[in-house]
Amino acid sequence: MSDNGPVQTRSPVLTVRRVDAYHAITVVAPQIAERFRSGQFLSVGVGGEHSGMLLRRPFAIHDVKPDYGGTVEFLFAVRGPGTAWLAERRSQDLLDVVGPLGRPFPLPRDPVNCLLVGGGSGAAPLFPLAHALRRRGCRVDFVLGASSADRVFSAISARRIAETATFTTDDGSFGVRGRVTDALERVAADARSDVVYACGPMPMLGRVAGAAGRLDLPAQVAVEEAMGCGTGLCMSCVVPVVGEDGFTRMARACVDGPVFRAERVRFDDVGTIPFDALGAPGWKPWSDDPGAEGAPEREAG
Amino acid sequence: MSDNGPVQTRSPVLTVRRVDAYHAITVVAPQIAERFRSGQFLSVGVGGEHSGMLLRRPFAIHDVKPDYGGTVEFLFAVRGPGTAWLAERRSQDLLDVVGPLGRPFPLPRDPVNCLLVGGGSGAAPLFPLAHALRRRGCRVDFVLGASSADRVFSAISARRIAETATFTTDDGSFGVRGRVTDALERVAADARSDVVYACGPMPMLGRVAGAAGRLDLPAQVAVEEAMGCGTGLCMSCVVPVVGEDGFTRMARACVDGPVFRAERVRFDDVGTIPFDALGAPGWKPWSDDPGAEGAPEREAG
Amino acid sequence: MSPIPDMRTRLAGLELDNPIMAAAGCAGTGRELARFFDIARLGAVATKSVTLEPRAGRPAPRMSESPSGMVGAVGLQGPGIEVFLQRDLPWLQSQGGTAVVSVAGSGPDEYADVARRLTAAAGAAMIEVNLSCPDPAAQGRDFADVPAEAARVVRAVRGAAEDGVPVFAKLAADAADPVALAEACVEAGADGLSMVNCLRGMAVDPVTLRPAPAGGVGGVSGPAIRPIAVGCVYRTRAALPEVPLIGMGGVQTGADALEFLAAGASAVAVGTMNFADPSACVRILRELQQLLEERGVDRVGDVVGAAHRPTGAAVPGR
Amino acid sequence: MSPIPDMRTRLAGLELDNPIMAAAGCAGTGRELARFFDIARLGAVATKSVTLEPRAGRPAPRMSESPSGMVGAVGLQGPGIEVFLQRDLPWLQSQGGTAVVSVAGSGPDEYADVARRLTAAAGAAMIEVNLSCPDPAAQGRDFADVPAEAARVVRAVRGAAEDGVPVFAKLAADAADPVALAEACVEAGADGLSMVNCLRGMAVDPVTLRPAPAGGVGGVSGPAIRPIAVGCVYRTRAALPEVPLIGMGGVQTGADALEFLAAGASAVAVGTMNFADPSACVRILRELQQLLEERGVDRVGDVVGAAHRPTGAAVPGR
Ligand SMILES: Cc1cc2nc3c(=O)[nH]c(=O)nc-3n(C[C@H](O)[C@H](O)[C@H](O)COP(=O)(O)OP(=O)(O)OC[C@H]3O[C@@H](n4cnc5c(N)ncnc54)[C@H](O)[C@@H]3O)c2cc1C
Ligand SMILES: Cc1cc2nc3c(=O)[nH]c(=O)nc-3n(C[C@H](O)[C@H](O)[C@H](O)COP(=O)(O)OP(=O)(O)OC[C@H]3O[C@@H](n4cnc5c(N)ncnc54)[C@H](O)[C@@H]3O)c2cc1C
Ligand SMILES: Cc1cc2nc3c(=O)[nH]c(=O)nc-3n(C[C@H](O)[C@H](O)[C@H](O)COP(=O)(O)O)c2cc1C
Ligand SMILES: Cc1cc2nc3c(=O)[nH]c(=O)nc-3n(C[C@H](O)[C@H](O)[C@H](O)COP(=O)(O)O)c2cc1C
Ligand code: FES
Ligand code: FES
Repeated sequence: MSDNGPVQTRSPVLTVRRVDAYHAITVVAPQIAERFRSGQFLSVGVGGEHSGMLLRRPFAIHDVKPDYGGTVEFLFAVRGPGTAWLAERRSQDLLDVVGPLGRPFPLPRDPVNCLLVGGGSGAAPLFPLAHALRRRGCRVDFVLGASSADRVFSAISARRIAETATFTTDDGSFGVRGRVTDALERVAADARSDVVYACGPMPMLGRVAGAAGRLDLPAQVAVEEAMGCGTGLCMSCVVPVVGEDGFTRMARACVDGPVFRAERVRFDDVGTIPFDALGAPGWKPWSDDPGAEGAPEREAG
Repeated sequence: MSDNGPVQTRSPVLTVRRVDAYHAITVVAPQIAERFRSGQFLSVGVGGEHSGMLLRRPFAIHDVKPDYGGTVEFLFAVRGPGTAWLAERRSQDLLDVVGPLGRPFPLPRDPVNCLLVGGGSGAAPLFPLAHALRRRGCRVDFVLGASSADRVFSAISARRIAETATFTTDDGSFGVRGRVTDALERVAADARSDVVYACGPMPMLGRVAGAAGRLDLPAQVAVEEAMGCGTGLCMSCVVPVVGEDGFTRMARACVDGPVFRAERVRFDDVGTIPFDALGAPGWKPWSDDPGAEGAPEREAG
Repeated sequence: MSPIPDMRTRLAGLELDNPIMAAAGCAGTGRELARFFDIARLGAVATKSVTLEPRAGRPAPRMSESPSGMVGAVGLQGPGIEVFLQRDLPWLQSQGGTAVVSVAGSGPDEYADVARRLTAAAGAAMIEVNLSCPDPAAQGRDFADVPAEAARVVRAVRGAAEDGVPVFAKLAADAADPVALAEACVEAGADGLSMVNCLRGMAVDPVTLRPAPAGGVGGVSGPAIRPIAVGCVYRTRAALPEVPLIGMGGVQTGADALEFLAAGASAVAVGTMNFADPSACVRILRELQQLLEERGVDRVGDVVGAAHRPTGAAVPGR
Repeated sequence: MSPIPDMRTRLAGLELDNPIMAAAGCAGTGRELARFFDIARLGAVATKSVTLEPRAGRPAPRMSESPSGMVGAVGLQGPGIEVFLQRDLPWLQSQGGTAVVSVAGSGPDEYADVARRLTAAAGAAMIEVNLSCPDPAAQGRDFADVPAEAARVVRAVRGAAEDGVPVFAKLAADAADPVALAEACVEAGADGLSMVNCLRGMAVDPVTLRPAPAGGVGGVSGPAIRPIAVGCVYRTRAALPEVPLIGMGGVQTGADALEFLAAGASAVAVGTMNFADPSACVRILRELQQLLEERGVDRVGDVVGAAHRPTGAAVPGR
């Protein structure tokens, strides 16, 4: 309906490639390409027409190109039956794709220094972000981590786009042995970073948020919470997030996120309903005036 | 387990062809090819690994060849989602196939004159039968009917194999306008037929059985009843059949058939439980001697 | 060429433009679907069940996929009736949507309180009473599990609701005896019935061997439950032919909607399939209309309950 | 390398070589499956429910496919106890199969009569009481719908059965309250419980707009119902931790079998999937064994009920 909202398309697959431990699928989807802003994701129906797998699979948009009117690429690791099915797609197959979904990364007005931190396949959205930042004259530095060398994401493009690119692996098979947060503070100091962007698994984001807090740097994180619909309908992807009014709400990662200001996300309470969250069991309305309860823009999606 | 029982295979598709209104799929399945006798069928899993379509689809085996160790061909019309999925298969795809299933046509010991009567896609099993009969020195005559010209099955091979081939269509678009039974008596007389073999929809088989009875010809019919498993487990494919002992039982088309002696099948009662069937509501045991109730070989599958 | 069928349908006093609705809790506030199509095209939009106070719901993960379905445990997360009346209901009305407001609570009083505030604010075309909420009086059971408890809730809501606004009781398929439950609700004043809500179920995570969703109780929905839901509608229609029914449970295509209509529903709601296909509701409406057109059916009402005709009776439109 | 896990499991007095069984009514007489594998490899084979007299069952078509499941209405077609004892049971024994004989009837007396003849003939390793049979005393209801009626049947069978032969009551998932039903059956003498039987449901044929299967009542089975079945097993195990359970409903893979074990079943039966894949039982057994091996589980018994461990407790084999 709205011109910058998501669209649903039956998109032909252009290419399916192996990239180390990942598969990369590019689909022709001009309307998604044209609307896309970095940080947004898409969702794909899996299993074909009479599939017993009902739920769409969400993937970060990794690249957008103008070819064929507009193409969109996503990368994924085979995890379960849905991604296994996707890995078997071939050129010209049609995919049911909805996108772009979610709130994008906010971009700085000024050409500041940006530190981009990613873990595993979670690094995907950082690449279009890096390009967008570079177009605005920002300095970009990468810190990318993974469990092992073949799960480090697009090391070469990271090196090409960024001023510096630092890699960490749990097993030391590539770059520095350790976690991204071990490298983060040093790189931030060297690069004189002004802002941090991060995406990856929740625990990593929690550590990045902590580090950014200690360095007093604003940070934007893109979270990955299991999703049922990706469009804000099913309420399955909730994360405890502190609103402008100081109250914690169970926010939907798919429409209220996936990008949040890092200090707003209560990482330690992910997977729980914090006792002081709005409407938690035992929670009491704090005012008789319904207006006071607010209806923050974010919750409305 | 037993060497001539059915096997389950993951068979590569060799070819998918359009034949008039039908699709023909040939799979490489040496064990099925080697066991096959005409009148038997196979069943195919549809929809892929995470399919919401659980039940296998049964198809008559139309042709068996020695290439690649043994190939098997079946033909089908797209009717619902299962056959639509099959029509989209491509060479080298793997199909989950079980076969050969069911009791084959009994072949005459002597080189007698055989009249083969088929309706629509139901004619498929008559072609391997015709070859088997010819190898035994039998004379073969065909009567094939269908709703319209493009649904007449393999007219050319019928002409090639048989002494005579007569075609009927409901709309007169090919051969004689009318039903196969309209042509049957004339052809049987001309060809001095000794025995009738028929397959096709139930109402047609009922009419063929009637005609054969009037002509005093023995007839074998291969029935098509909706099947849940094809292997005798689910009891969904039952047809009222009169046993040697004169009692009607609900026989399973998949293992007790699909081939039955025509006069044994109670065509008028298909889709019902005849009141005098063994164990019908109100039915009373006719003897205290359990042996008398029989346990005819057929029921045991 | 067959004429375009008349898609209007009646639910007690309420006339809908067409029989396709979005099911409660599966359509967000309406805004989320409105990004994909004009929600005024639907017969109605049922809201997420509204409670008196805000509710935070259950902890994530709340969902696990099952064959042709899913198991969910959201726990009625929502902003509470006041924010709903201030923010969500006016928005639905501004879009020309027909709002079926689903209400929930922890006892007849809370249900009635919500209904009363709805009445005061106006704007609800129908009130749907979600009886699949835990009854604090009956340990571990929902109101829908005990016909007498369900009836108390329905009576309270009917008493509090505006006169002209139909009150529909929403039933569970895993009720002791769906027909007895239906009868109790109708006797208590329900103008019609919505069926079915999710069935109780759960998965066990194959790695952690823990219940999923956490806690061991979720609701199973989606095409997997469709034959169970169609059966409930059919049996209820047979027992209570005069009571209008909204059928739901796994509707995925226009043919599925037709199944529910033939079984006896006057309208059909689409739930889980909205998650899989955000345009599901309008696609299903289009498919249904086309099916009726192909059959030569003049009015959608002609197929309602068609599966109950005596054997040998004419098939509508044939 | 992990050692091969000990797959033996106990069901009351009965020890099975492994926990994978073929479910009643889904394995023919055993002969049909024996064409695909050696049935002695299964923990047990449950027979089609045996009645006193032969039964012709319901008219065809008896089946309709549903999303990830099917709706069936066979109506207990079978040859009656005498032919069963003369022809089918001896054959099962000759193959080295462990026979769980499912019994059915139209009242406690008929059930007991069947059990008595079984006892006289010997050869049944267990008797499973199929309670999802219409109770002529309660119009339109099954024995399983009314705990007191179910208990009467169980008591009659337990009284008639041989002492050393365990009697398991087979429950429906759409019972009023599965746990209350389970308790009534155990109190009446059931040594264990099998769950679940098919759920009531139906489809409407999209062309004829008639109920399918005919009559409007069928049973829904297959993976579609798995979360509902797992939920029943989990809740029953929580309420009756000492009672051995046979879990079933939509088991398709070894991981599904593990789900049922973790929820609290000591054995797992495979029904509808035998239709889709005639080697399903042995494939599932192989997959289960491999999963346990990968986890480093020594005995299959170690995972039984694992989903009930308190949060934070160790995962078996991890
Ligand atoms: C916003 C977002 C962006 C993502 N981007 C990427 C990406 O770029 N590359 C990539 O490899 N993966 C990404 N993921 C994770 C990806 O969605 C899952 O790996 C995928 O859904 C697994 O599906 P499956 O059928 O293979 O696995 P299964 O585990 O069998 O899936 C079963 C169900 O769980 C859900 N699920 C399982 N894991 C996840 C998860 N981590 N996140 C969300 N849902 C999950 C599935 O969607 C499905 O509904 C992203 C997830 C989110 C929420
Ligand atoms: C012994 C036997 C041999 C057959 N041989 C052929 C053949 O050679 N060529 C051919 O085109 N068709 C044949 N059929 C019919 C064929 O099996 C059906 O057309 C097919 O199963 C339809 O599947 P679907 O998913 O496309 O249709 P749907 O109607 O959507 O199928 C839904 C369900 O109904 C069952 N079903 C529907 N129609 C039939 C039917 N006529 N017979 C059995 N089951 C049915 C399907 O198996 C499935 O379980 C044969 C049937 C039998 C029993
Ligand atoms: C995630 C989710 C949330 C739901 N929330 C509600 C709710 O708030 N109120 C209600 O009455 N039903 C609720 N339902 C039930 C649906 O309205 C519907 O009755 C049920 O899901 C069956 O239909 P379906 O198979 O089309 O989803 C919910 C269902 C799901 C899956
Ligand atoms: C065709 C069919 C016939 C069945 N017959 C019986 C039966 O005779 N006795 C019985 O106790 N259960 C019977 N059942 C129920 C199954 O044993 C099983 O409980 C149920 O189907 C759920 O398991 P599943 O999903 O693996 O099939 C039957 C099920 C089907 C599908
Ligand atoms: S995934 Fe459904 S609301 Fe976010
Ligand atoms: S199709 Fe299952 S018994 Fe014949």
